[in-house]
Amino acid sequence: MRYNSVYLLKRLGFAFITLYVAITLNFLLPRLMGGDPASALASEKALGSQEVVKALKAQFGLDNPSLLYQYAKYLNQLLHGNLGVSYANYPSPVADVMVKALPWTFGTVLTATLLSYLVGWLIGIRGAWKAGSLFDNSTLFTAFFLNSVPFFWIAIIFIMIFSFYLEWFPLGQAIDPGIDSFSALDKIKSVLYHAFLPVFTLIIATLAGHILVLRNNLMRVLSEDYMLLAKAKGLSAARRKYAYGARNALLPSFTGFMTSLGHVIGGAITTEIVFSYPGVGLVTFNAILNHDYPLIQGSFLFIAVSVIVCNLIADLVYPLIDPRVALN
Amino acid sequence: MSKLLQVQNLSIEYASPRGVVKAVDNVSFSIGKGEIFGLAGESGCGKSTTAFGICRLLRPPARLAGGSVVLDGIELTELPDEQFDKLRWSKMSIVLQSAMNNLNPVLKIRSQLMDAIVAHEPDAGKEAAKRAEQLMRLVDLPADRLDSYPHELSGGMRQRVVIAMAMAMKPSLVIMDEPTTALDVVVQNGIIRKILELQEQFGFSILFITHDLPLMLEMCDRIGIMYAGRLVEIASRQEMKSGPRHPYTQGLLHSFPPLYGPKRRLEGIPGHPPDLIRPPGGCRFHPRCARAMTQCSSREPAVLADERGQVACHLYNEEGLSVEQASAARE
Amino acid sequence: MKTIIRIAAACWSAFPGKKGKLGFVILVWFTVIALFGSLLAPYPKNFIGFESWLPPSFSHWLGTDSYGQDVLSQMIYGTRTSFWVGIIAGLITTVIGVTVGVVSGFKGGWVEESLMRVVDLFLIIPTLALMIILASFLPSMGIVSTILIIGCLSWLYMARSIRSQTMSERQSGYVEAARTIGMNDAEIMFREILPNIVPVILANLVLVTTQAVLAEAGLSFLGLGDPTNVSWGTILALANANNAVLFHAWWWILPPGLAIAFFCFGFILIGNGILEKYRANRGNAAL
Amino acid sequence: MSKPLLHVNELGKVFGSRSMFRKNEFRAVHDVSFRLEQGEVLAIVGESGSGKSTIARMLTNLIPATSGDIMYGGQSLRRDKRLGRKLPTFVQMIFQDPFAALNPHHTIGYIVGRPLLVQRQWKGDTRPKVLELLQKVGLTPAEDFIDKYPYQLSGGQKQRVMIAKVLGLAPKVIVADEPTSMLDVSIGVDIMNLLLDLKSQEQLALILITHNLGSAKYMADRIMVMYAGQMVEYGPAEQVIGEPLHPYTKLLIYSSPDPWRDASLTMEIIDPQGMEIPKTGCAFHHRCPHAGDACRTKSVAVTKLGGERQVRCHLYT
Repeated sequence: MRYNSVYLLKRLGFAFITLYVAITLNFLLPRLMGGDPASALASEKALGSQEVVKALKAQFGLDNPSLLYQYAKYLNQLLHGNLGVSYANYPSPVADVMVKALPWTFGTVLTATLLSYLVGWLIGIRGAWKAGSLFDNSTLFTAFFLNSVPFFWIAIIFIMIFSFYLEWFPLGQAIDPGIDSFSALDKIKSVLYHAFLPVFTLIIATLAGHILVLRNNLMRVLSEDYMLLAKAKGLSAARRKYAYGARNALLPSFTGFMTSLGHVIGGAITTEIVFSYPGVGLVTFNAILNHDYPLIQGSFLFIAVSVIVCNLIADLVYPLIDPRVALN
Repeated sequence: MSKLLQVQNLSIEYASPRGVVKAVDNVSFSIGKGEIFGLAGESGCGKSTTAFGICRLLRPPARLAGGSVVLDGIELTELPDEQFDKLRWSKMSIVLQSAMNNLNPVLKIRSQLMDAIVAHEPDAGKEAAKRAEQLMRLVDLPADRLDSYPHELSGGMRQRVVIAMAMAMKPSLVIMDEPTTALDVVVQNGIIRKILELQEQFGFSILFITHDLPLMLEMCDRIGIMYAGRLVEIASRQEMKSGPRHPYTQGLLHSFPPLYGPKRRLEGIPGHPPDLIRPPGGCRFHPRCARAMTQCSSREPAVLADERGQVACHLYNEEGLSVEQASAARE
Repeated sequence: MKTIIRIAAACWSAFPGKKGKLGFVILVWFTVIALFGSLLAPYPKNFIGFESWLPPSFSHWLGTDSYGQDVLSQMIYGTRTSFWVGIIAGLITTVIGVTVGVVSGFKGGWVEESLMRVVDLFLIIPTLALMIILASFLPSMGIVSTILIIGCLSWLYMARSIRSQTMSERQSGYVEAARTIGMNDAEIMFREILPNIVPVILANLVLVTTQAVLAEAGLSFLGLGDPTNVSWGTILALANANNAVLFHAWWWILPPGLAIAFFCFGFILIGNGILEKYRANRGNAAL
Repeated sequence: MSKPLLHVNELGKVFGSRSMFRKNEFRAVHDVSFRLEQGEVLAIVGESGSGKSTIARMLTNLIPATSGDIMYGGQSLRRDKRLGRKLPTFVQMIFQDPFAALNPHHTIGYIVGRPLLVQRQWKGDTRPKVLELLQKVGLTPAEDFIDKYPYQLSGGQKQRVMIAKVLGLAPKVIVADEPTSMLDVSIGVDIMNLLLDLKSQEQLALILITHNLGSAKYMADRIMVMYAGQMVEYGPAEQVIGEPLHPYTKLLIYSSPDPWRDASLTMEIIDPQGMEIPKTGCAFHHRCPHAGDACRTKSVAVTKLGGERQVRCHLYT
């Protein structure tokens, strides 16, 4: 499947522009909110002494009033991976804090999204194939219900049931305290054991959206002539359901997948707080509690960048599934 | 000519919010081996529903309400699904209207041609690919087009692929539902000539369904006219051209503006098709029929079958009209 | 009294179909609680005069929380916040989203095209992350600013879906017919196209209201909600912060979640009910 | 010499799509000229993609012309802005798909009445005028139809509603874009007869866009045959159908099914096999049995023969 160069350039360009806007937004927002963050912060932290305020100003590049200069300094720092210093876990720079937290979030969100997408399809396909059956109606009802409850409420309920009453899973955290002394295999087992419930929560919370999208798409596809022709050709139910039905229903739901990614990460933030899972979500939460502005900015940037990257990948994978896109 | 397909009192209904719709009501006809039988009628007359009823492709809420369909001696209505599936495409294939979505947009032409063969002969393997190429040549399409996707072909080419697909298992009956309606007239002419050529070569029978009566008069051996779910007349091509007997067929034939001959005012058929939920009593055409008589609105006309074909109209039974009166009725 | 009955009857018919009626009942249930909360609640707001962790009993139908507050009263007062956030944020979003969507969908041209590129851009960045940034930097965090934040971020999604629907309607025959009789653009947009995209607007309105309630709950959960006010989100946040799970306090955890679900479910029912009636009197015209 | 009702001069339309890299242009209509007087019917015939619908949309100013000019009673559509505003009272269009051309949201009364108010042809309640118009197009008793919604009407009835709406503005020219192609043939004939009767009663001029040669011959006084955006043959209906000059017209006539024709007449047909329309010389040369060198290289101008006959083919230059 050779790529159509125009499509490729358009998608890459779009991703860079989005990235640029996210960075600029990240820079402008604190400054637009009135007052300059450094002095507000210094007084708040009751650090009092002028050197600290001056240090903060320097760090924010506020010593020079012109916005442009600050912007240039900000971009320059960013290129060197310097996102400023986090107050809560002083003196470690924001970048390190984020790099430590990102794998946990990325791991759970990616596995959860892929699994939920897969399971959501299977249910959606089966539901649409036997439209109106008990299975179809019950999945629809639960999907509606799950779509209107917060992620973190599901998380709490799951902890209550699975961790507290049934004690199948730990109450939270990502690893056992003494993990360093474990063998490699035990380490992995411990990580998976802790990660299971958060991933399971994310799957259940996002499942509903995928079921609804795919079911509707497949219902539309089932009424097409080529489905009728496939049946007339005496093709097996499996081939008709997957090679003809699901493949065509997959396309529109794939674009839905891209926009839903941002929503999933939003949900993951709150879920991590409930599980006190040391991902980007928990870091952001603590940053907010401690008014740790650089860390808040840093986490926003990391979230935005990771979502943009995932979308770009999804954009590049899309032509592989839909022949009409790559070639026109 | 021995009979390939015999349809007796076929009835198809579907439930709608406003009541049960009798889309096909007691339709009977037969198609000989190697015969091209046309089924014509206007929208809502049940011609496509009849075809889908025969090859069990009715979509709910439509369902078969009665009648028998015998293909090559096998009673189709009683066959369980698995056995019916074996007949699909091997005994009877179908060509649908050449709308854009006749072919699966995400599969290459090659795999769509082959999957019909592989479904019936799983061990066909490499040989299936070779047969796919033969099929393309059969309809004068270059073999390299096998690797393109449906959206890369023109309407005419897509329709040729679908026709080739219908030939894949050398069926004895091919049902064509408005195969060329959406095509330009020049492309349609090419497709029709190709269908006739293939029919000549393989000798399969065709059930050809369209609303385009002139096209049908040019290519079909015998023609059945349907109105509001009923088969009102069957006649050979010559019979139909020289002078149909049923008033509706006469009206329909005179609704097509001719290309040749002097310009004269055409009289269509007044009124509009009846509501199939509460159809008019007796003969369903009587509200629009210029020569409706009293009994037309009360009793259904019996079917008069003779050497000239079939006609279901009161003009032709009780009074046993003499030849002159019949011809007078025809003008 | 008679007028109230007439209004009720009018509303009753305004919400068609079995689904519409059920959804309407749920909506009335929550409106009553939101409006007359203070009268209904057995105890005053944030009143912490009771023993903590009391399971549900006759005096405390939903028991008490770790601070000794009556959960039922908190839930009733909480309804007011979530209800108004949902309704007002939903309306703001709909008004902006529909106008932007219809105008850019109908007019086209590179100005609208670039506007929509910006909208696509913001849609990718997770709205919750955006809200966190806005909420954490906004000095005062009253219910009004919560509504504003949610409102000005959710209309993006709606504008895009309304725009795509408008663009498809623009190609249809009746728009061309309207042009040939000399109708001006404004009339074509709001008198000819708008009524035909009502189903999409409704579907989005339902979605946006649900998202608004969830977003408010999310923000409160993160401690960015209105500290002085109580909402279903704050109740859940406190329940989680005070490890209600360890104290078997299911009566503190379940109600807020179920309330949000029930509330959103009401809207989904209303949306579907109106959609079905809308299609029925159009002869199931393809949307 | 009084100004012709409608005069089209070297009309052209180029659809350009400037993608990032290459600027590809599609010439939909090129160098089309004709004249139309009151009471006359012109049929524009051609296959899909021949540009006939584009011409219809340019005549009603739905899309602007790229080149050439359209003049109604001497006033040029391009130069006189005043004409632009008043255009609906000069020319009106009947659309192909009656199911899409009526806004499903409004009642028939509103659909037929609204244009009267928009063009200030009526004051106050339009109901009486609408009833009269519905009566005129055969939707009798009009009271049964005026308060109905489009979905409650059949295809033929909807097409009559559209004709009633158009009549309300008393236009001088009606452009009918394939008015009967979506209808059953028996209903289509009534619509064609209605249009012909209205043409004589209301002193209108009618432009019929169709791919069906039979209806063109039935309704039109003159026929213009279009191929790949260009006029290839023009003349009185009986002559163009009876003694076609251009090979493409002959191919169209030969391909149109007609049971009463002489079946022995056959014609050599070259299958285009999906080939592109040639850019140089005559656009039909890759399918023309008589194609010579001139046809492949030199572009062809229109030659005027006697009796208003015109043809664009090297055989006649």
